[in-house]
Amino acid sequence: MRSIHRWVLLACLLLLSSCDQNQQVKDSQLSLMKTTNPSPIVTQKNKSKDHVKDIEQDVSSFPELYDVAVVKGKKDTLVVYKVKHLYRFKMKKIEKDINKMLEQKYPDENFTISSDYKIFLETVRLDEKMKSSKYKGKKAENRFNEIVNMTKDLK
Amino acid sequence: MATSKQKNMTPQQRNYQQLQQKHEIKRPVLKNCIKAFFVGGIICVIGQAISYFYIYYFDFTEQSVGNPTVATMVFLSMLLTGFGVYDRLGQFAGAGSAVPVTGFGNAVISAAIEHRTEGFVLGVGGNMFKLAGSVILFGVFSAFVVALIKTLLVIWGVL
Amino acid sequence: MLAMFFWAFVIGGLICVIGQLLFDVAKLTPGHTLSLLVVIGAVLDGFGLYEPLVDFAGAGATIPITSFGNSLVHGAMQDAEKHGLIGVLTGMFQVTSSGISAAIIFGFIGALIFKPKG
Amino acid sequence: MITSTGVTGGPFEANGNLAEDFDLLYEDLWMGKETYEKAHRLLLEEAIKTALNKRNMEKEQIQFLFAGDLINQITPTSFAARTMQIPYFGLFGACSTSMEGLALASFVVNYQGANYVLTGASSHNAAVEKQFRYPTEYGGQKPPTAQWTITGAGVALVQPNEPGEVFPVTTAATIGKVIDMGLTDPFNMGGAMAPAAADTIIAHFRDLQIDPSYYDLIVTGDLGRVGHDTAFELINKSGLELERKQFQDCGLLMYKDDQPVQSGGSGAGCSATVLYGHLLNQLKKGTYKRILVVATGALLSPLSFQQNESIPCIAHAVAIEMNGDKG
Repeated sequence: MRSIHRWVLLACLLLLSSCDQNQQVKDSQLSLMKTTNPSPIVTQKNKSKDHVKDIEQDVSSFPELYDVAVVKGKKDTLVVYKVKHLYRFKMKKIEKDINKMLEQKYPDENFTISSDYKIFLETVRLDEKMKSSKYKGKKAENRFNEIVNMTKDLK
Repeated sequence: MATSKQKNMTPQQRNYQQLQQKHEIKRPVLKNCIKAFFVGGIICVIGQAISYFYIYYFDFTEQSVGNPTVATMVFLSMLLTGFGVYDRLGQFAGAGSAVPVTGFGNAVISAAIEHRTEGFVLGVGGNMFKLAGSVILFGVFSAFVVALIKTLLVIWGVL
Repeated sequence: MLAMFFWAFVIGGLICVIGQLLFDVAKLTPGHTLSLLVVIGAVLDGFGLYEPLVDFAGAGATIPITSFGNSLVHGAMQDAEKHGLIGVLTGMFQVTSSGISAAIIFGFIGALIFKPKG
Repeated sequence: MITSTGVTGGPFEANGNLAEDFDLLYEDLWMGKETYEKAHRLLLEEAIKTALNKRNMEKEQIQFLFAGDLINQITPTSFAARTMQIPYFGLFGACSTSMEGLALASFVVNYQGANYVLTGASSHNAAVEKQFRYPTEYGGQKPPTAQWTITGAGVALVQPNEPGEVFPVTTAATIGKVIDMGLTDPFNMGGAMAPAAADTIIAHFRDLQIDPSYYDLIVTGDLGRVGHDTAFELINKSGLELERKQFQDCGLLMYKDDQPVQSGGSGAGCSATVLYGHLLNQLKKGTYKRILVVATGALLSPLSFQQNESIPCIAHAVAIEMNGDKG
């Protein structure tokens, strides 16, 4: 029996260690582990941040969520959140509620909502890249649109 | 099915079966269930780890990460089957190793490895889905029936 | 995220316990049990009950064979919305082609490389 | 009179209880061949050669060969007979082929039909599992009532009885009827075969008008733990007094307890290897004077199981005594 444990362990270690790029432990690394609560991000330099802040406030008011990120692009806004585990059964319902609430409060804007870990991870990476000034205006917008498309293709 | 057989059995057969029932070693159901629970759980945790691995390093979203995870699990089950470990794991865990997709992979791969001696076309080709074929057949047919009913309900506006 | 590992362990384990009960109590052969589980997966998805389970348990619901039935129904429904009834046929393997293709490819590679050990 | 025997076995039998009673043991199931069926054939060929070498006889001197195994159309045995070039009777009695062969061989020799007759049976775990149950690498869980097919071949050379020679002699044989008690679980062969064994044993004692105490040992072929107890109860219920220690099973003798064989060994080779190896050695050593060997076979096929047929079974009994003490 013991030999099976060794085999199974070996297989996963082999798998997980085989692709360990030399990233230093960045925020994105742990973003799935802990609540990072990134500050609101705006891809356009001149847009005001406060507008995005109160969107984030409204969304965080939902008790079921514990980590919210809002990214405002040129045309639309991406709202990404993580759901507390026990509420994950009702993720579809939560998504509808947030959508309804945002449509009422900010009728003019069009929102993309997602509870996906991957989208959240990409948002945090985008945030880091913008801070470290690698991404500016045009590239940030492209990356933002890429992320938004990612949410579309999986529905 | 069993009851219909019970009826046309001679009394001699029936009382023999009662006698035989007494001596039959009962399957350790509880022990098997606990083992199945643990091994099944561990395999799903490994699957979860692989899913997160794909989410981190490849652009799969949480919904679409299922496909690469399943492919990797089948690859793992090929390794375990090829090295002759999976049949011992199966004897220990029972459904714990058969229900996850590694069990499905093991069914296909063990049949393929087994019938290689009969040649690739007739042996491997002919026998590969000897065990797993029924899973695909009933999966597809039941999905067809379910989807058909749902679509009809949607068309008739019920749903 | 760590809660996901725990719930994947619990839900995955429970589905395997159901399989084990079908093995031992109902005395079904592995073939019957797996086929029954796939049908259950498809029917559950028909009622929309399997999707929350996947959200909740993550790999705990996608790794067991029931997710095969579930994703078949998903594929069929996706195409059914676009093309109506015929979509049920065309969309079947849209979502879950990887399970079967991986099994076939690795099965053949296994046959090439390995010999049964008995 | 059984003058010489050849017994070959595989890796699992090498670390079983009776390893030293085997003439030849292989360390892996492939035995250097490229298919399990070829390995299965090699087992029987080697057993026949060993039996002949022990009496340094040539295969041309042998009049008949009675043998069989479990594989489709008994091809391993027929192919072994092809290499041996001995006039060949192919037998199929599932796991009772060994005693069926011994009974027929003794019958032919006893009535001067032939002087030298070889009889044997063989089975190969992987080849049998592949055909009857699941592929060898498949992770199917075997219930505790399942049995482990033995990899081995047992062959005996039977000659007419000569006074003054001290050899085990077959004195009587009872051919069994096909008994079907409606059991359908292929993983519980023992339970299905027990009534056939009991029926043949009771018939044996009724025909010869003797009681069980006549024999030092009554050994069944491969009933395993489940079938063995059931058969014991059936025989006692029928009025014959049989002590527990006098009633054994080849499948249980073969393997140690720690080997994962669920409820004991089985297969056509089981009764053959245990009888022609271990038991005959015990007879020569004198631990037993008179033994009754009852090989039991389940006559199902993978097809009959899938067509919801129940499992018919058969058992043949052969009495063997040391002819030294006849006087």
